Amino acid sequence: MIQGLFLLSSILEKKSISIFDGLFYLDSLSAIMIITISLVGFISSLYSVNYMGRQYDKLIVDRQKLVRYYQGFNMFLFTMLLVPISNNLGIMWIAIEATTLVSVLLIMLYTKQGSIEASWKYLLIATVGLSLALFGIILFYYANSVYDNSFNSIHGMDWTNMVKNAPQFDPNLVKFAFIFILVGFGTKAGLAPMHTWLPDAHSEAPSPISALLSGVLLNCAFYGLLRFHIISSYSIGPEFSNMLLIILGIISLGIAAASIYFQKDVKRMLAFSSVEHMGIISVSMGFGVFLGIYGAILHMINHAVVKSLLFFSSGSISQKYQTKSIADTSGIIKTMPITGFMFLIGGLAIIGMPPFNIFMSEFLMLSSGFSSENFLASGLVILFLVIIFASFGKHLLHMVFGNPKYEMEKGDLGKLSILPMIILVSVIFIMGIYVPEPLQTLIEDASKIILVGGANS
Amino acid sequence: MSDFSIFEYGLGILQALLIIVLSPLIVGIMRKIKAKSQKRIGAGICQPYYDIIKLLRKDEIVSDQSSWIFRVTPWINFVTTASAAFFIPVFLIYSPFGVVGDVLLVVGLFALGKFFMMLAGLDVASSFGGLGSIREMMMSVLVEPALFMTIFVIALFYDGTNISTIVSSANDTSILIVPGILFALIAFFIIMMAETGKLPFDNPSTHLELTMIHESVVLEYSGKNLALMEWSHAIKQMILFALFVDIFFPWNFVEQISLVGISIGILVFITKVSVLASFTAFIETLVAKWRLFRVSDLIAMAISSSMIGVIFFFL
Amino acid sequence: MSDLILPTQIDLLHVSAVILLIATFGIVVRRGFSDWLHAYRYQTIILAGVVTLIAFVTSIWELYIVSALTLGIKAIIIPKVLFYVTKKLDSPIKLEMNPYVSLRISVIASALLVAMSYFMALQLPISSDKTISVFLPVSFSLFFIGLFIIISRRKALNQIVGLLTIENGLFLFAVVVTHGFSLIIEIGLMADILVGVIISSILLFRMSHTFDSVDIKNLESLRDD
Amino acid sequence: MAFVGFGTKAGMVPLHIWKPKVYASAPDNTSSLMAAVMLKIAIYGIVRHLFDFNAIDSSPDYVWLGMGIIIIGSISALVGILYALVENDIKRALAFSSIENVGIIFIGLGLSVVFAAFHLPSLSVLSFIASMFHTLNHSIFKGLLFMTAGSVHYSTHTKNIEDLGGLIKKMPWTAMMFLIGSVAIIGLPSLNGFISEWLTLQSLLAVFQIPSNVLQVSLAFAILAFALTIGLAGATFVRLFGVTFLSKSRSVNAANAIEVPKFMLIGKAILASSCIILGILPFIGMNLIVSAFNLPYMPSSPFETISITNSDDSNFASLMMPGVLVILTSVFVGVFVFVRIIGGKTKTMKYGTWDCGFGNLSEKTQYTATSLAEPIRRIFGVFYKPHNDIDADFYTKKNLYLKKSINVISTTRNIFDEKLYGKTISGSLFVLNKIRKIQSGKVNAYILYIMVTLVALLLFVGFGTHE
Repeated sequence: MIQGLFLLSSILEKKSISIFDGLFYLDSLSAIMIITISLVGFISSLYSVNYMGRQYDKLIVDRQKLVRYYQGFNMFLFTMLLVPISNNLGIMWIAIEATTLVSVLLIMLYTKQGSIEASWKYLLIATVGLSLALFGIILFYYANSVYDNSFNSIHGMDWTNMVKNAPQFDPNLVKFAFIFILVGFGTKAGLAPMHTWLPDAHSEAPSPISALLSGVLLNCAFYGLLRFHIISSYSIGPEFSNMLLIILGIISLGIAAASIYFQKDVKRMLAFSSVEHMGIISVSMGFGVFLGIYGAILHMINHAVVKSLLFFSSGSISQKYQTKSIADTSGIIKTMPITGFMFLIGGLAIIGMPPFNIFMSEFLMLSSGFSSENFLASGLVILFLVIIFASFGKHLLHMVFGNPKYEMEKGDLGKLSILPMIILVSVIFIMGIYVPEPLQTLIEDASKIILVGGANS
Repeated sequence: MSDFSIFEYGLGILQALLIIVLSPLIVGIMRKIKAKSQKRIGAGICQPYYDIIKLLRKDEIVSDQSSWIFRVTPWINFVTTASAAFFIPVFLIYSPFGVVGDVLLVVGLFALGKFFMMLAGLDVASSFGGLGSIREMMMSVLVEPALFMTIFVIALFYDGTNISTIVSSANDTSILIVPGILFALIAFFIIMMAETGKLPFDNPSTHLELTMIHESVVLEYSGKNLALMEWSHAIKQMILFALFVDIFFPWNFVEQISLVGISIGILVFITKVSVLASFTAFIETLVAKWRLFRVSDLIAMAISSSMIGVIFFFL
Repeated sequence: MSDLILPTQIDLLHVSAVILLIATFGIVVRRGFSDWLHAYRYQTIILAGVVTLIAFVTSIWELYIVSALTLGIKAIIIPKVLFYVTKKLDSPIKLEMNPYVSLRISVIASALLVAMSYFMALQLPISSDKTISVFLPVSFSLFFIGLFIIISRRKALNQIVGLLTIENGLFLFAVVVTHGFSLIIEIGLMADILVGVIISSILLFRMSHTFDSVDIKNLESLRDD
Repeated sequence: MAFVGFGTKAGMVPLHIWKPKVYASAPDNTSSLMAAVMLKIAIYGIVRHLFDFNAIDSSPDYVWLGMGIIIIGSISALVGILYALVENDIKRALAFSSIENVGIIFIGLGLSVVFAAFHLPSLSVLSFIASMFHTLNHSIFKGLLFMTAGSVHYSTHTKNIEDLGGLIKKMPWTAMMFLIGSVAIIGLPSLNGFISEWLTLQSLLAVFQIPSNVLQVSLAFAILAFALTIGLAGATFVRLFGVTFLSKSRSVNAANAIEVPKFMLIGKAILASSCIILGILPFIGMNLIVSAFNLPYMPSSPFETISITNSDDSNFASLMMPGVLVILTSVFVGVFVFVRIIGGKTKTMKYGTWDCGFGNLSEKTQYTATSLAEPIRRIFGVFYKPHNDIDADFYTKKNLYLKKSINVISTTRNIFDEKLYGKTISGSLFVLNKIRKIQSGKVNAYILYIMVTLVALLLFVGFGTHE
């Protein structure tokens, strides 16, 4: 049965790429999103087999819940895939809202106190945020409908249509609308100070779901933000939205730095690290030069990969140690050598150590920051990155090395849990040294889509 | 506007006298309606008159702890309230005394009466008087902002705080109520209930110390003084009712001064006030007394209601 | 479009806007669970009426459908679901005892929010149309008061009602600004809300099973300190 | 212009004589300092304003200056009276009430600047007169009140109103003076405080002539603060007068008090009668101000009606105090005759206050000053941070209902004093730790963040584009 559902998920992935008619629109930006979603989705379904199987063996979940898990999992993937391919922004919004609803169901799978709490907060905050986003979307639609004489109700909301008319939009309207969009999608994308649902949801969800939430869902929401960033850049020039993106990005970095420093829970630490990386992406995007945007897109992919690796390994680790506390988890490398090694690699990658992939994209971001003469912003980013580097590194070293608190059986948690991680680690290494040619062109094209938006006006 | 004939001043005095004389009748009507809606028979509607006359003829007892403040208060209270009646249009669209004072003066006169009433409550050295005063004090502190905001709204919409101006411009506007005024109406109604000691705020028909506000202040009064206190309370209520109908339902004022016109005007006025009085009486039978500290919720409602009224004006 | 609207219609629009605002205040001042739901239902019915009114004024026939949909889904089905949930909840006391912000301050704060909404609406460069200029601030107000309800209350049910109020504001906004932008999206939205309400009802059940109450003070264990 | 300084000085003279004495006796430095500094700023503001009276243009600077003055005024009015209300030391209560009145003066002054900035000269002059008239009035009745408080202190040796009471029988004239001062200061009709507060309020009501919606609605809030201040002032002086002079004496000192010597009463009598004269004939005072400041306003006879007209010359509001007096007197005469005719001659007996049949009505059953302030203290609890120390002594440990004695110490905190001592400890870790607390676990707070972010960004952008 599990295999069957897994197959279904792969089919869904394949099928979704082929959907292509008037309502949907694909460019290199969406292609990148789809690649990321498919990759992470595929690997986490692979990992789920082991992870959920174990949960099932330990009687944490019953059969019914298992079925619900896989149904939800596939629905979740489907809704996320719907986001980048829809051209109609209304449908995009509905898809994003649907991801919320589906993922709430997934988070509350365990029906423990913590998961109920997390899902309640997630539902409430994300819905409120997305309502704001819808406000913004409607405002954009209004701006569009005023200037498009031939508009009919369906295509008035098409992104392509809006981009075409964007230069004629009323600048004040665009500014207001963009703020709503920014706060709205920013909530879903985990930009501070609207990120508060994120640590709870990520730490309480089953690990494969955490990986999806962190690696992909945030990207999806950010993708939505990006689409409007492009429209607004066409309309009033990129300076306005760039500035806002930088501000929110830096706040995210600061809050993440503070929270990681004092963190006691592994998964929450990872969640805050997601906030940090969304901040990095946002700042990098906000610098508004080609190199920065290129770096940001690259960073989206890299972060998705690395963070999934970390969530998988930490999932395995917490299954083994029966705790999520950082203080109680030590000496992983002794008890579960391979997983520990993977965790170490993931951790080093996420804090931006060369030669891993995140280093590349962070480096690109910083250099673009200095080249675009955003010295204050770049300085703050470096400051926060150093804090995060130190604190995350401290926690990481404590967990991986050191001695286990009490004796436990050596050994990893089966091949199916190792395999996904190995795939991810190899991706990390490859991306760290060299970005494959087709991907490189894709990213370049995507960056041009975003950048040209600004250059035109 | 400022030149009135002696005749018109006479009419103005007639208006004031009407308010003063009719006020116990309204109290009687309200009591009757309350009694009826509670399936009691109730006293006749003229009972308040009999009460006042009877009390006026009685000897009185004054607390030996009290000072002249206690004895002078009923007079001050009555004089201020009755004077306020001079500024209220009844059947004419204006009051000839409008030049002398505006709605703020009316509020001020009420406050003067209330000030002395609170002092009198404290004067008798009993804990009941203190209790009444303090509650009255709290209520008036809270009502004040709501009242002024409402006046502000009304002044904005109807160009001024001069009552005659307000009423005439209210009369000129269309029948469809302006949204801002709708909010002022809600606020004013709440304030009216609070100021006249109506049910969610105060329960005047009981002598239980937990519930009473106004009654515990006048607890020590008897004879003439009590009659004056009760009467002035009735006048105050009448004035507020009259203001309410003048501002929010300004129809059928006398245009030409003639005997028939005036009598029709008076009749219409009495009907309007009686309808309002019955409405308030019904509301009173419907609600229970609120806990003292929840009263502020209602007043907050009045404040915000009038604030929204202000906002509506500026749009 | 605007030249077709008669003065009395404008008055009607104004008055209906006022009534809608008052209905929204109804949610703010109540304490009981079922009181909120009633207030919400009234508000939604008025909203549907407003939409019909707008449909009548602007003579766009899609809006009649939208209004009917609103009435059906939001004024009948959603309150039904929530009433069912309330009835089934374990906790015997179905009152908001002490919200974070006391009721009287809430009322004043809501009034302030209404003021803010009007300013925001003034700032926005869309007021060519009379219906827009009347209802835009009202929809903002609904939106912000909904947000405020969520912020200030302790009971999960009330937060759902707040969410629904936000949604009503959003809906009014959408209808007013775009005149029913697209039936498909409208229906998608409604479905979203419905699913959202059902999911949150499930959550409410779980909550009341696990914690014996729907007070969100039980939901404060996940934090950083 | 030579009159300017003189006029200001003249208005402030009684204050100059009495204030230092009072402040010297007040132990609390911060409150007196606050009042003194604010008075100085007020004078400075007046003079500065006068020098620029014709030079004010509609540049936003002046609008913001005016608004700033109004905001400071509203806040200090409210804060001052709130602290006066719970204060048990009679002189300190009066000092706090000075803060309130300076606040009211500021409101008028600020309005004047705002109106001038929007080229509304007549309104500007109106609110300026309101403000100056209140300054004059305040100096009169506050002088009166401080003097009577001084008399009370002189004959009872205490300033704590909890130990006073019943003084109206011992010191009738002083009580009378204090009553007049109180009625004047809380702005009740027929005394001078009413006129200046009426004028201030009218100029607040006139804000609809300003061509800016934001300012109009903000000034509506000033009305709210102003009205609350007036209401609270009423409560404050009911409490001060009631507890000090009425009912039974609460201590031996108060019971043995005697009236102060005549020469001490004369000064007060002068001030009290000027309260009454300025109340009935406000034009005397207003003319004084107009001529002192050389204002473009036509003074006329003392019996003139104060009349404010709209932009279209219709009557906005008017006030004729002599007329009010006539009405009051005639009503009094009328009702007196009426009562005599209907009621006839009746007897008045003296008897003890109703004591529920328990007998022995002692001074302890009456309301104390603290308990009089209690409901308001509770309602504005956010502000006072009230704190009750309840110390109960029981007959037996088992039954907690039979109490032998209860000792309640009820305190309020002056949050402004506390706020002055800032938290100086900080370090990067501390800051980080604070930031971390954002994740408080409360979903309400989280949504609040979203709202605040949204509004902050909107403001940020809204103001960025429109100015």
